[in-house]
Amino acid sequence: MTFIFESGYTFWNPLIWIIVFLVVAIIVYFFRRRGQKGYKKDTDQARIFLCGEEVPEAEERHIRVGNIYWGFFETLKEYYKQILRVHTGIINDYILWFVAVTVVSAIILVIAGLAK
Amino acid sequence: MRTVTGLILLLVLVAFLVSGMLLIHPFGNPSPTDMDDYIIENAQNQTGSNSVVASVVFDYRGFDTLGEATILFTAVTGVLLLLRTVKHKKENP
Amino acid sequence: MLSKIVRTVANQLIVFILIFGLYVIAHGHLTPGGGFQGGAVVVSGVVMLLVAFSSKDFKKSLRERLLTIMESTGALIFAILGFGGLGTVFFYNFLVGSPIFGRIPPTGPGPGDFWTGGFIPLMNFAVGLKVIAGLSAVILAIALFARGEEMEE
Amino acid sequence: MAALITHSPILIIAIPLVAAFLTPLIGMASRKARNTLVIVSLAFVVFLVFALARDISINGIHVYTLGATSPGQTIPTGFMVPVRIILEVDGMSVFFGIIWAIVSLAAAIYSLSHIASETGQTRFYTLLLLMVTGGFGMMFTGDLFNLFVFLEIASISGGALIAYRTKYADTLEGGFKYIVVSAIAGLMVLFATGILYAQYDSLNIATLAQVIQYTTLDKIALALLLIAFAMKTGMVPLHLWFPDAYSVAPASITGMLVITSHACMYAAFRVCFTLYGGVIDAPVVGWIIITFGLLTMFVGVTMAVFQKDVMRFMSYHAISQLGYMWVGVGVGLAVLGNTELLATYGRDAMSGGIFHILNHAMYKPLLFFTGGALFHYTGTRDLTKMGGLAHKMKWTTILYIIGTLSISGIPPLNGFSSKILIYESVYQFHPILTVTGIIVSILTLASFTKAFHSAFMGAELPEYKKVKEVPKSMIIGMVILAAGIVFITLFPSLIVNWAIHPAADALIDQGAYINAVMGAVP
Amino acid sequence: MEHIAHNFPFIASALLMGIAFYIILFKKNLIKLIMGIGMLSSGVNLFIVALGYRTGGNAPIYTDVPPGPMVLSVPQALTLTSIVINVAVLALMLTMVIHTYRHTGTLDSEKSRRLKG
Repeated sequence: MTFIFESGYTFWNPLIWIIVFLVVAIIVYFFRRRGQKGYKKDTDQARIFLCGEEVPEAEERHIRVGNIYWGFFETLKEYYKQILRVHTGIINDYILWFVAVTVVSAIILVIAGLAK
Repeated sequence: MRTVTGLILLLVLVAFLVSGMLLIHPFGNPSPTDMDDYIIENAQNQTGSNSVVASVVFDYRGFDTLGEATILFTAVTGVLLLLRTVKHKKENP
Repeated sequence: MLSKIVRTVANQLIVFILIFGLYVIAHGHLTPGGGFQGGAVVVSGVVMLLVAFSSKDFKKSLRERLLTIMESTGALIFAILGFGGLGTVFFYNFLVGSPIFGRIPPTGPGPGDFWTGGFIPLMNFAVGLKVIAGLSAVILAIALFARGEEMEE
Repeated sequence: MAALITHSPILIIAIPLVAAFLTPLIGMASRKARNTLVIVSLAFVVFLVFALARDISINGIHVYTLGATSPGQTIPTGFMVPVRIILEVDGMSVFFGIIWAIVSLAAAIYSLSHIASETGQTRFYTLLLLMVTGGFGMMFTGDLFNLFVFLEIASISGGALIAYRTKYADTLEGGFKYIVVSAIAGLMVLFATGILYAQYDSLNIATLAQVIQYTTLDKIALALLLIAFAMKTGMVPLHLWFPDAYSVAPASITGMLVITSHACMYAAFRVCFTLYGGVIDAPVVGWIIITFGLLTMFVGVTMAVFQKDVMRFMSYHAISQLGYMWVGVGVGLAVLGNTELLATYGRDAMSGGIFHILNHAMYKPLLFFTGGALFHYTGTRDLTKMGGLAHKMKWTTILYIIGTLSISGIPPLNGFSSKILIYESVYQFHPILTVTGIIVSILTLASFTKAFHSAFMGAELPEYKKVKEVPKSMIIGMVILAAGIVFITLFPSLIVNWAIHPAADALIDQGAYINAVMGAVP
Repeated sequence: MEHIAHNFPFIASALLMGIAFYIILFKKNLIKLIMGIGMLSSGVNLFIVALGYRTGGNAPIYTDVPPGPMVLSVPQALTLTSIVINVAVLALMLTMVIHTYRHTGTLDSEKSRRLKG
């Protein structure tokens, strides 16, 4: 019943990780405790201040999934265009891929057998 | 494009299958046949059935037949599940 | 619903189809055939009636509940016969040498004896029951669904 | 008790089977009795699997001959080859069996309230039990044709269950694609079985492994078997059916389908290591598996980042995680013939891949269950419509965080302990594998953070005012898997020594598998 | 050449499987796809049952059998099992296709598709 994990190259103790996390959490909580005392909920202090602009509603404030990582997809646009051409939802293409991979691997196996 | 690729792959696959079929033992004299000879000799006095096929299906490989009956049961259950009425009925949960 | 001639002939023919199917099921351990084949023969008779008459006429006679019970019973008989040999090994042919279907035929060619085969005839019967119920349920369900109806409970 | 252990391999397969045959009869009477039957039978199966695992860890490979005069008599007296069907359970099989038992029990408990509002529940549970039977049969059998039969059982029941919600069109399409792919894969497996039978007149894996000669026909059969099982597993570029089928199924069934794809992976390993183990051209096949594994990791995760449907997103992550296992075990296969390389890093790579199977089997069904919990009240799988659900679903949020940290390999959670095993051992084989693995891991964390933000964080959306926490039994089903994750996190070395290394050695040691059947040759 | 003549049933099963794969790959109609799968399994069944034939052999049933060799019995059992499995699979597929037609109003595998990407 040892906690230590040894992979043959490295080892660690999950308990140590958990203790580290707890210590960090305690420190964070400590700093949070030393925050502003005069802060009250449900007053104007809690409201969002947007340089005097009026604050949009909740559903407009929420960043939808389509807008996250926009730059990533913009950079890899070519790759995604190519990879999405493969993903036609047609069942016949699925079987075509199966035939292709089977034939290729069979050829590789037979040729490797002949080479020996 | 897709048609050409598919046809080429299909021809290669058929070529593989046919060439493989030419390598199998000649049609009509399988070899080796130890397992089947044992079954044909001993089926009658081990299972008491005159039909060797029946004794293979239900005794020697009876577990396969149980799985086969299970597959039929599965398919029937699936068909009746998919063709069920989606509206709620009170008596059947 | 086909013409009167077809319906009359089907009415007469179904008896022979049923008898032949039951014969194939019963003699599965002596002659070619067995539970699956005999059950398929019987279900072909059901299909003939389904073609001759309309599927509405079957809704009252072949209810889903009855067919489900029949099929589960057949499957359970099969599985329990497998469990019967569990004293030694699962699927051990424990009926060989017992009074029911227990006789051992003389080795070599010969006229078959009906009371042989251990649990093979019983399994044939169970599988036949199962196939008849299951395939008729499938065919009737599809035929009724094609007309936009459901099977009766 | 001793008799129970002796007959446990067949009981583990037959008890869910008989329960499935009984379910329609009992379901007519009362639904409470039906649910009790399902849960009790699966719990008993879990107990039996653990008892069998303990027996195997003590006494070695467990062989059970069906229909013989004694369970251990694999070969008829005075004869050379087995004629009956033999169940052969070694460390690898029982390892998968433990996973399958736990996940199926969790899925059944989860289903109790997940499908409570649907019709046809009796047939749903019947098919669920039949699926459990098929999976156990695939894992425990020692006979090629029997493997095909149980593969078909698992495929047909899975296909019918995917299309369970027939009121949507996409469920039927997903089920149809799944069953077409499964039928063709199964037929190819049957064809390869026929080729092997034609040459060696046997269907038993151990017997074939003893006499196989790797002729051209055997090469064709190996290609057919390997690629057919790989397609059932969801290896790129044969993964296209995978998201279509997994995203539309009920969440509990999706969690079980993950393990059926692992069962097909087990069958592929069994074919490569045991059936062809003595004669296989190990580097070539190993490199084929490694190449497709790298493709699987990368394409899967890049497609996952792109997705907006929560279940499709998790399905693509399942694909990319399967790549780790292919790479880990593929490296072990590539150095199979070379003893000192195998001892240096091959065994560790295989252990990492197999350990990753265990971890993936714990956290991926958990994540699918949380996705189903999101679907349960919001009624949509579209992430763009979700938001601010953490205010209402506290338990779901916590369990989702556990699964996310685990799948993206944040130490000390269990995902990291298997990934580091793979990284460090695979690095000595080829560094590019480790680099790809680390990049894929980073992308995994990024995409799960994105999904977490868009589904749970943010202000409370007005259209989800009425959403509340999911029912008890769904929480219980998820907590079972989360408890497994925490246990593996706390005692990784225990799991590695008791479950992973025996499984890896069972794959490597082909002679023991053969001798367990053929040892009694007169 | 005479080798081809010897193995003609095997080659016939291989060609049958090739035709079935052609149908599966290039026919967009779902019913034709299912027919292709049925043909594929017929090819596999023909192959397996042809494996067990002995020249001049009788059916392996001892009831009033004429003297002579008996053909192998295991391939016949395997074929029986695989035929029943094929029936089950085809029934389920046809059910799903009927439902899909109800929902989408078409049998074309490209027009009736909802899931992609």
